Amino acid sequence: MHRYIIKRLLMLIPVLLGVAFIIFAIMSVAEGDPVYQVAGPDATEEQLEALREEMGLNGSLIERYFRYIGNLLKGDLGVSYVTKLDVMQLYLQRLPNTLRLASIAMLVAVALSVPLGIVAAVNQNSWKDTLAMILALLGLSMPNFWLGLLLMLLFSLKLGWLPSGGAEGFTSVILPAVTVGVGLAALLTRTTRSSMLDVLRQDYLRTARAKGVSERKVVYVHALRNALIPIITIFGVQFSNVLGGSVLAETVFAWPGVGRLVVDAIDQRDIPTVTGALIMTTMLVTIVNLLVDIIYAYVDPRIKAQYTK
Amino acid sequence: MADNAERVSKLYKKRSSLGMAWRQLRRNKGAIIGMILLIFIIAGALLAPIVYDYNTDVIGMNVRDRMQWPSAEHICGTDDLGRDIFARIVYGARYSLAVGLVAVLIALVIGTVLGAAAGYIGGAFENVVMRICDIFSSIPSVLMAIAVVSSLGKSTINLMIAVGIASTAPFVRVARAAVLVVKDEEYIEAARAIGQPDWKIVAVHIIPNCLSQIIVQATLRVGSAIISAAQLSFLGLGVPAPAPEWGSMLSAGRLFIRDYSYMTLFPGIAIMITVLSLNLLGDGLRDALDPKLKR
Amino acid sequence: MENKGKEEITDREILNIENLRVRFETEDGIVYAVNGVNLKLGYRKTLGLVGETGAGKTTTALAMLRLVPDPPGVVECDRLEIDGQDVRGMSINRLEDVRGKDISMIFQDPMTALNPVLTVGEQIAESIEIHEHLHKDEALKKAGDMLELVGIPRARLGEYPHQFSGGMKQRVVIAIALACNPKLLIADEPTTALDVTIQAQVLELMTELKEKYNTSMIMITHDLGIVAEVCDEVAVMYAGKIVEQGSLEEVFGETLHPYTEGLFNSLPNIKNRTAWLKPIHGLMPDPTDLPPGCAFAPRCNYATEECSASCPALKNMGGTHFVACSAYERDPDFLLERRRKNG
Amino acid sequence: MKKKSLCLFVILSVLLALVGCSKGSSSGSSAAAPAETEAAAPVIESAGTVTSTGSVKSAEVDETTNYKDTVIIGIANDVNNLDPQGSNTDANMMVFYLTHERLVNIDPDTNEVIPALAESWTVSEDGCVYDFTLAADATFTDGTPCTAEDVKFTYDRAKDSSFAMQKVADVVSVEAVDPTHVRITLSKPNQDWLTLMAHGGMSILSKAACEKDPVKGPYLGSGMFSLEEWIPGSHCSFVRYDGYRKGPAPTRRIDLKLYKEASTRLIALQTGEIDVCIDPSTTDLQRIAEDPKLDLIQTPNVVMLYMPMQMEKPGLDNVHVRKALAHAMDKDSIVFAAYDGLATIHNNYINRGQFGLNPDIHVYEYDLEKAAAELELSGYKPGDLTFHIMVDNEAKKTAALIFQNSCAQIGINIVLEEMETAALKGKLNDAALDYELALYQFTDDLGTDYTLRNQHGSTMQEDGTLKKNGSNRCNMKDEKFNEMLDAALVETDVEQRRQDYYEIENYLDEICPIVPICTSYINIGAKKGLVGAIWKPDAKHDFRLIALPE
Repeated sequence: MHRYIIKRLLMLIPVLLGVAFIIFAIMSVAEGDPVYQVAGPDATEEQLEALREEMGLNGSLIERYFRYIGNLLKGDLGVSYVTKLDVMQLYLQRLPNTLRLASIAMLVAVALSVPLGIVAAVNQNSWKDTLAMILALLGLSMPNFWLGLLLMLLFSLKLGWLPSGGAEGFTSVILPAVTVGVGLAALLTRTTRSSMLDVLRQDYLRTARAKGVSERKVVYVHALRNALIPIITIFGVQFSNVLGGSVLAETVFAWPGVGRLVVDAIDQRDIPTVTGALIMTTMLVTIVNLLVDIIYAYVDPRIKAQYTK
Repeated sequence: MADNAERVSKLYKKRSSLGMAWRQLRRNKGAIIGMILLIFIIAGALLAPIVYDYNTDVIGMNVRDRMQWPSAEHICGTDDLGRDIFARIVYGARYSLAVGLVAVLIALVIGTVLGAAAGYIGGAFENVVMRICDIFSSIPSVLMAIAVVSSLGKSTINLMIAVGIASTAPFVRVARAAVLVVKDEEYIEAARAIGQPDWKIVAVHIIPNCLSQIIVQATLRVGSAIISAAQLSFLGLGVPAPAPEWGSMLSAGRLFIRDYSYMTLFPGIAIMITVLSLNLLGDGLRDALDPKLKR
Repeated sequence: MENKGKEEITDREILNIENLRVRFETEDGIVYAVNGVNLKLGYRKTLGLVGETGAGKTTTALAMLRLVPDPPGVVECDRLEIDGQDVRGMSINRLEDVRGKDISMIFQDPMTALNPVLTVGEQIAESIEIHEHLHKDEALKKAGDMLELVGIPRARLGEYPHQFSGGMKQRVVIAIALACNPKLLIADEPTTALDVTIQAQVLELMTELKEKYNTSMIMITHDLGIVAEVCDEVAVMYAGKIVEQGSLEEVFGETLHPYTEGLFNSLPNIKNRTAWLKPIHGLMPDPTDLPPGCAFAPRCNYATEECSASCPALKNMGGTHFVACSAYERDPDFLLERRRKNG
Repeated sequence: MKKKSLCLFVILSVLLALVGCSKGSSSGSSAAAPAETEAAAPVIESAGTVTSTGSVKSAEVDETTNYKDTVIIGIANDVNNLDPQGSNTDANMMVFYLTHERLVNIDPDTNEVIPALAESWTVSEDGCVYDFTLAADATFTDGTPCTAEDVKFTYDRAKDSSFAMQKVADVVSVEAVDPTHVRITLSKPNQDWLTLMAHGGMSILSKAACEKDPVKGPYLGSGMFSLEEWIPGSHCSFVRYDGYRKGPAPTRRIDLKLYKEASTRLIALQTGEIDVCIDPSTTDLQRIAEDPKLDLIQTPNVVMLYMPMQMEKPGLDNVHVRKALAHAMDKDSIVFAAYDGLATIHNNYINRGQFGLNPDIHVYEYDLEKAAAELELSGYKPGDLTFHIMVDNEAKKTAALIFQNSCAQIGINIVLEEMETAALKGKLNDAALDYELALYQFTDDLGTDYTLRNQHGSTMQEDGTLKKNGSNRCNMKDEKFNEMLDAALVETDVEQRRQDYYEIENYLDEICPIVPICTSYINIGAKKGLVGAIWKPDAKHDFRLIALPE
């Protein structure tokens, strides 16, 4: 098991380097010379040249990339063109908010989807199943920022129950978390249902029933534990979507998270911030996926055994 | 005797794959609803230029008629520049569908070719392609698309490219997996034995065999591509104004959501219905074409 | 008073089923899986339920435990008693007490019958925990005993099913089924999925344990050899009906039904190794579309037009021997080819 | 299956019913809409005193009232740089008023230069040497004294700052005579120079702090507040400096919180999350006026919206094309749709309230026939020309859409490019001058000469070519214009100088380098009872004395 984890960690390194390179390369072809955003209206040619040097804009793409990675390893993501602040610091300021939003959104999604998926699967083809599936389909088809707007319209503008923006107090997280959570819940409901249906067909549940295990325990202990395996996988994959989806929710609800940082930085053409935040976020996603794989191995003894050998 | 044989053959026919797929699809009410809705939407998109004049009805403004609530004259109301929202939504279908389709087409072509090649060639090439695929899929697709658009600049084409690139990885996976399954079948061996070139084997024998999975994947992806495009437009990174793209209409309506909620309501419903119909159809296709995934 | 009288009557039977009918209502039509089965089984007896795949044997067994999935399954019967208890109207809670304690079942495929994410110890102990209301540790200890009983070292209690071979898994399944010393054990083709060498071992183990615990058993199989070896009574099923029923000697020695004969003919003849096998031609009828008359008629060598017209009922042919074949109604002296040859 | 379709039907009907409901329920407000349009005519609320310069002063702080510890201000644009010499956005300027001081200030009542860090000053006969006497007890908010050395350091640093250098271009030397005396020598007399020195970009920095930390050192000033916490994109908070030499501010803590969406910002005000909402959406003004707990503060601003035309771009180098575009600018509709009627059409080339504003300026009225005629004169055919126009906010986008629509009718194709303010600024500042049109604004009221010179002037280089000045977005290089400006600058007769500027404006009007569009209103929503704030027409509000009774 340890070897498995170590192997996965080693495999992570080229992926992280690749992720950094792709984002770095994409951001490097951005039009316009960023030096003009930093320089004031009256900058002279010499000042511009000096600034270019200072901003690390000289040299070829590969050169700049390796310089960037070198700095990254030291925890230095460069300095924002706009605020002149350390990008790592900006990122870390926002990260807790994003993690808070993402984790609560995940909780919302799980709380909505797993019971719904189970109910749908256990009552396959009944009205409960149909209703759950229609809800899931609607959730899947609804752009989450639109849902966010509707929720905001209803719960904060019309009813005034919840704040429409900001990140203060617990209530402020509810609407963005529901917004992000619903789309994910839709997907997870479908996964839970099909995974449960798959498991509910299995002979070992009949074995369990035949030995007198109560139906409740059959579903929630015997079936669910097996059904969880694909759900966990989707969960890991979806974490990246939650972070992506939270960009929209953060925009709608003025939630000061990483997504908002990226979007604002793009608007301000603050390339170091965009690059740094994207690279850090992607690395985070990659690491979370690794963690999910490891958890996966723990939940499913078959996989664990495979790697222990 | 004869009876029994007939019955057996009837049973067998029931299970023949294409016929069954169509039967399945036809019986799936959801898929039919999706298909009908989709036909309506596509027809609307195609007919829009006949019914509406782009310059006067869609982008032409009548500032004095701004912000009118839905009425008989403007069934979805007018926006902040006095443009009829219904005309813009109908016309907007052209953008959303075009962006969705082209983006998926980009992803499909690149993804299928790369995936099929990876699966067929194998070895180091496969490894490199799959690792790159891993890298791409670990970048959240919204962020990826944002990065691409913000780097290339805002335009309809760039939006398609961005959404396309961000949804390529799944196609690579599907194509590769399908090829791996088919690759070692005997008829491929046979084709190889009679000296058919590799590209021809892939194009003639392998790709058609994984087509059903790719079609399913593509149908489902068009929906999410439309949402991605709308998201980018919402963030101001999509189709430039004054084009009536649904996402940018939503974004514009957001400023007035408090008093003029219809401005955000209708474009949102348009996106939802379109994506819903694609999902319904995609689900139906998946159930019909891909028995493995059948619930 | 009445209850007491009833108990006395049913005391002799561990199982009593009358007119069991099971159908599955699917989108493709209604599948008539079991169509009026009557079964009685005495204590410590073993019944062989024989028939080809799809005859409704497993469904019949599942119906006894009320494990037929609903929907789409619909189960109807006039009587369903296990050890004198009416299972038909039992509450779910009561039913869960009966399952695993009074009646338990060994399933066909040991590969899929065990939960892959629970240790075998947990799976055996679960049954003990439920029925004997023991603490988890004690249950686990007893599970170890059971494991040893089926010939697996106790140390493997904490292992997962994938760490066991097929035969070992079947032993685990048997251990689960016997953990609470049930009065009736249903074994659904317990050896079909196993290697031939293992088959004998497992079979031996089962008969041994059955003797030890005084368990009644229903052995579902299509292997007449197994029936001959372990059963006291035999019921032959075809298309959801029992077509012939009787003691082992009656059915094997004085075969009455053409289908039973067909089954025997499908076996290789040990005495005459050069003889051709005589398999039953054709397929079992589509259970969604059963013929109105005798379901076996389209495949039957003796069939006349009458056979396709009306459905024969199970009739006593002397002793405990029953058969459902209209040939005997038309001609009381009708003899199957097999018996004509044997004399 | 039947059940499934039934379910779907039910859900869809519920959805439709919901839509129907929201339509129905809001028909009330639809009826109210015309009323709102009528009320759209600008009304200046009496929530403060309007000064002659257009600033609105809230009532003054009253000694006997208890004030809240913290005032939270919802701002629309992020504070993105706390170095006074590192940026020039309005949001940042508001911060520099809190944390820093300049040598001099502008009196919001009279628009005159008044003492600040410099308690007094003298000007030499030739108008070139300024002697400032600094307040002896001036300290930075970390307690260290603020001396002449710091002033010298600041002015020397400004010479290297691309944002501040234009303002100190005339400064030849800065000399710290003794800790409280600074002598600044200019290369030539400049009537507007002292006004320039009141600009937030000329805030006095601490030499010691800047040398210790070049990035964060400039955050330290000698103002009434010091920086507490700054999270870009979220908020920026300040705490009162109790050692301020003229006594501490009435409020202990001021928090500037960013709410990008105007509607969200107003909701935050209504729910009490914030105390002041800067720049609410114009559609929401009625709502503020009707809210008994809120005050609406309105004053015409000097944020002049205009469209620069990059005069070296093909097509735009033709004066008839520029005039055609000017005639195609439907200012009425822009005021109506982009500003909900809350704006004043502007036809001059200098700002409202500036000296020398020509009241009889020729107007390029909205007339598509005239526009088409001009286009014909230019030699271009309808359909020949495509221009890109850059915009950075919703109001400008709306204006650009209206402009685009009008231009389409005379056969000029306009392509919108939306971008964030910083990006737009970057494009405008880019030496490549790779843009055609933009909607931009200027808020200078630092003197007519500075405005005109910065907006349209150019400087002779050593090689004999003209280089456009910093804010010259139209890239106009006209020697005659520069000479007219130079003449006006040294003119001592006020009336003559005024006439000179009239002439200059007429001259500009003929060249038509920009299309002035409108000035709008400063709108502020605040909790009732708010005192001490000075709402300035240039949108760089002064919060130093802001306070809210408990």
